[in-house]
Amino acid sequence: MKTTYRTAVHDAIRDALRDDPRVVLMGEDVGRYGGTYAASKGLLAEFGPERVRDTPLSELGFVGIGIGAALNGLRPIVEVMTVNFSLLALDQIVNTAAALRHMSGGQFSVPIVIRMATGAGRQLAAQHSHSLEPWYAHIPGIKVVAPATVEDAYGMLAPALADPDPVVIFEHVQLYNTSTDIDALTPTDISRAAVRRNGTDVTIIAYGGCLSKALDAADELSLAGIDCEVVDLRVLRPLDNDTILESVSKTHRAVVVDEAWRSGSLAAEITARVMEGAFYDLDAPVARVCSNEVPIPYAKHLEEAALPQTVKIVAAVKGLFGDRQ
Amino acid sequence: MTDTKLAHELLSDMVRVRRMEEKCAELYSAAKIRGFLHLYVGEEAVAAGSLRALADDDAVVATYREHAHALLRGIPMASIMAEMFGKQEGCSRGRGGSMHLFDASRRFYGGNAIVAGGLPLAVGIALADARLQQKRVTACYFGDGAVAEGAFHESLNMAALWNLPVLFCCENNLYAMGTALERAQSQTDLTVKAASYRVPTLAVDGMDVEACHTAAQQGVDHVRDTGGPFFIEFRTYRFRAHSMFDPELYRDKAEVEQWRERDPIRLFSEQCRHDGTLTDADLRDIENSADAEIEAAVAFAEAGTWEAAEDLERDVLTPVDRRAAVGEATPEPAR
Amino acid sequence: MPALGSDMDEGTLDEWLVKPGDQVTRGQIVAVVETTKAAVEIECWQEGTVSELLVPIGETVQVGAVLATLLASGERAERRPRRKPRPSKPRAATKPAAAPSSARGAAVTPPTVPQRRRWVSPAARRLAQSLDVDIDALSGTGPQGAVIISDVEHAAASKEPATKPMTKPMTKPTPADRGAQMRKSIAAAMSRSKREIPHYYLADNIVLENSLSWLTARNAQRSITERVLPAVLLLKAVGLAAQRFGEFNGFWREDGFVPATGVHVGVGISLRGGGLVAPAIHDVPDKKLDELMDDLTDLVARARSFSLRSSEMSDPTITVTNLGDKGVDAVFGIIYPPQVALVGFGQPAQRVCVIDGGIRVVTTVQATLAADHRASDGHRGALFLNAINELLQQPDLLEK
Amino acid sequence: MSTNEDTRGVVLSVLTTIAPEIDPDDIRDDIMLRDQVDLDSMDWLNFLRGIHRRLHVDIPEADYASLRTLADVVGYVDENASQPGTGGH
Repeated sequence: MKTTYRTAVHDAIRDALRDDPRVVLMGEDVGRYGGTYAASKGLLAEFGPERVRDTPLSELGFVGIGIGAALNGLRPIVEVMTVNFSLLALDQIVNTAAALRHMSGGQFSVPIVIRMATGAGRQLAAQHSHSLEPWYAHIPGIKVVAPATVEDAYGMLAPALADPDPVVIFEHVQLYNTSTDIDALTPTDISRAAVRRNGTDVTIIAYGGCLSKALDAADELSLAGIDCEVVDLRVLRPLDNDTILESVSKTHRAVVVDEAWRSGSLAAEITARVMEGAFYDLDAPVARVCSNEVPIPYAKHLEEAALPQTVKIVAAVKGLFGDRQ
Repeated sequence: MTDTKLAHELLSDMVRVRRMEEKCAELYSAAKIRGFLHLYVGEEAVAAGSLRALADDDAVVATYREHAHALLRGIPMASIMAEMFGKQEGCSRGRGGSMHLFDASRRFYGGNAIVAGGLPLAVGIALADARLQQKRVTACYFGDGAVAEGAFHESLNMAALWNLPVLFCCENNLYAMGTALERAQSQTDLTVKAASYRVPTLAVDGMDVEACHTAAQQGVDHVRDTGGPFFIEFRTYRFRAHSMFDPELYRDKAEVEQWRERDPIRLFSEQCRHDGTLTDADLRDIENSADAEIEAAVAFAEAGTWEAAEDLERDVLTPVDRRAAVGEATPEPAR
Repeated sequence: MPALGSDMDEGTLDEWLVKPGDQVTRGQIVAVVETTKAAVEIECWQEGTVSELLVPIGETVQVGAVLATLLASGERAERRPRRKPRPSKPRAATKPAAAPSSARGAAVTPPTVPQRRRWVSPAARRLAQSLDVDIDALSGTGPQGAVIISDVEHAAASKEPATKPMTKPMTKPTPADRGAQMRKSIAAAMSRSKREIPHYYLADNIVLENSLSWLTARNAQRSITERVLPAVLLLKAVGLAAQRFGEFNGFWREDGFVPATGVHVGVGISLRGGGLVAPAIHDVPDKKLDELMDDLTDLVARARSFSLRSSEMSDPTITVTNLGDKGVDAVFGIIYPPQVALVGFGQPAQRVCVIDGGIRVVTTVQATLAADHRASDGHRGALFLNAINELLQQPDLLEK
Repeated sequence: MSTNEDTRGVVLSVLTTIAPEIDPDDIRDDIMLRDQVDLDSMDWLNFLRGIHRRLHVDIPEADYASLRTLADVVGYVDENASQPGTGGH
């Protein structure tokens, strides 16, 4: 049966609300409107306004309220419409949710789940096209995940809710309409990266919206005789070092794909870790494919030029093989 | 004032806070306490009067000027002092310091050092109480500076919109650090701001401990009866600098002296003497007992131990063996 | 000097508001101190009489320095040598200026433009070291001419660097080319081994009855694709024993023996048309028999189609050679440097043995150990062989 | 149904993938295979696995010893084949 990413997100929330009365969904237009990305359509009717709460446009306020509610026995799923609006709530996420456990000497855990859409590709211009996942991945005290597949879109919510610490889930806007043939959706995990394609010559590391581009690049490169392994990070914090280093140690080459801007990106962090942990296994410098360092422009051809694309990944990989190409 | 016992307790609470704060200033000068240190001297009547109105299972969210609230909520002074020394016997294991005193067992959700950062938190705690059908009050303390933050607006709006049981306690000491209220607010009557969200309000003399107590009791009763929010503006003054490193260039010494005339401890002890509920011997007993408590607390903090640096990264995420305990004791909400 | 904030390290005394002999009370302002932020009034925390002012006006002292002494009531001043508080460290302005560059510069000859450091990938550099390949003699085929793993592998196979630059295009070498290259590389490695490594040899007869009957029963329940060869049992036994006897599992480097962290057993595989490779099966002690069988099958197939991975060539920490199929009774091998041990197995066959005082015909195999005497001694070698023997008597232990 | 000749062809083709250096025409039906071709135990196993894969005959380990010549193998396969032959490949 074909299942879309959007349906998987929706069903995960619905099942969470069904399975645990402590779960509440809150956010802007999650109720009557059905969610900006229609991920909560019909849930207000099914669970009522106490559990599916439309909030005012007060990101700082309702994220803080979610944190307080989590401290006091609820398991809130807080939807912040998009990552750019989450900047208004960054104080509560960084200064409260992430720090509370530590600064209270371990007395308070904050079991909140914060979901938001991220990424570019829909001509939404500079204020609605960010990939700020690396900022969140920088913060100790929270976990950050990025489901890139329909399976994970469903499967990551349950373990995130079961986790006693804050979990931030990034859903790439380009993924909501993607679909896969799936019989049954089940919980996955939020601890490990996944090897999405096995290969021997080079490791392509990607996450979220860039995974499919990486897999496309791998297909194309196989025609050129380059056998790519593709690692889906899945969990952006804490990073799964073992899977990354194991793969790079095997293939001796790595290309990191990240829709965030290059400077200070997750790609930068992963590159550093590969250097620290697999330097003597490298047969070529680590390459990166990131967004150009420009606010994302509106015009379609310029937006495409700014973002990581399959063709750029292919070129980056080929660049790691000298005379062989 | 006829209730001698209550009078003695209110006075004792204020004296304990005053003497503890003065000791903290001394210990800071001696470099035993480091970091930022914000003292409550002058504002004692607010915490002493208002916290007494709360029940044991109510919740408290406080600011970075929260030593008084922690102490009067029942956290042992020794544990507070050890925290300020950075010792692992402290109420936050030495990870928090002066600005981050916490006690889960007393539902004391801590000193929050982001101005207005505690307001959404308090509304969320109240939301959970409402949803879990607990008739509990969450008292949220903040200063006049917090009123300028967006979080104030968002939190009062949502608390009123969703009718949540929060007692908003604004400790208006007239200065946001060094910025006077009239230099920061177009409307200096803060109850008018709160009322605009259709939250019932009260303004009270924050130097009068009995008035603070009465107002808080009224507010708590309202919150418990209606399940909705209430706002109290305590008009008070801090006698000491904002923090230890503040040359106080922004206010006149004469102004400080004028307010010192209305020292809440002096006002109340004079009144009690006048009423005949307090003798010199009573006052001496109260002071001696506070001094003894402080001496013991300092000795405890001095004798405390430093956490091993190898444990540096503990308490960032919940350890696996304690995960099951998170939220375990909470009652089932109605479906 | 009191600490007045977390960013205050020192203060300058601006003004004394008391003098010796004055009575002071708790909370009294006694001095004004200039900090980086502003002038701050200093409170006194004790009662008493001012005895001595130790810091003169205008002096800057560190936080914690004593500013003045007080006498408690009844205490008498004690004449003691006046200790000046240490003044604050001089500011940067008083640092000596940098020496003029001409002073030293004149003696130094201008550096010649250095040649760009040769680009060698980290993995290639490590591989070259372990294969004893001279990197400087290689031409690189990686990005921007960097020397990469495959360059080192080619060089190790041909072992004739420098004189002839590698002119061959990227066409597939013929079997004859390969054979010639391999012969040379075996010649180089084995000559080096016999030249440098003081070998000692031990042999042990191992009764295989338990192992073989156990394996026969195990295989009988499985289809042909799941059956395991006896060679796999031997491999696992060597791996487990090597894990216990670390001095046979590792490398002899310039500085002495370096034990390996994992046990990666090199398996001697003879190639059709001559030649020999000994690529690694990784982490042998951790693998189940079925996994080892799969690995061995895969490795042999790839060895014979010349598609081994570089890590498989460079990773072995000990080698096993099995010549039993060729009908020989025993093999006394040559260690593959920089490894320090090689275990050989001859043909398993029915032989007459004395067991428990009686004569019996049983299947035995002769296991031999060639070991580097620099890294281990015969006594330990004997124990190592015994351990292999014991493991083969309890095949259950090999299953995991 | 497969014929004897088909089976022989398939067996020989399996053998040549294992030992590419041999000329199938040189293999004699009645002489020990291991004397004609350099086969170690891994090669032998791969040979039998190839037969299993191509001709769907599972050969128990106990029967290995009876398979010494090409004729033995072809005969064994024809006797035990359970699936339609793959002649015509």
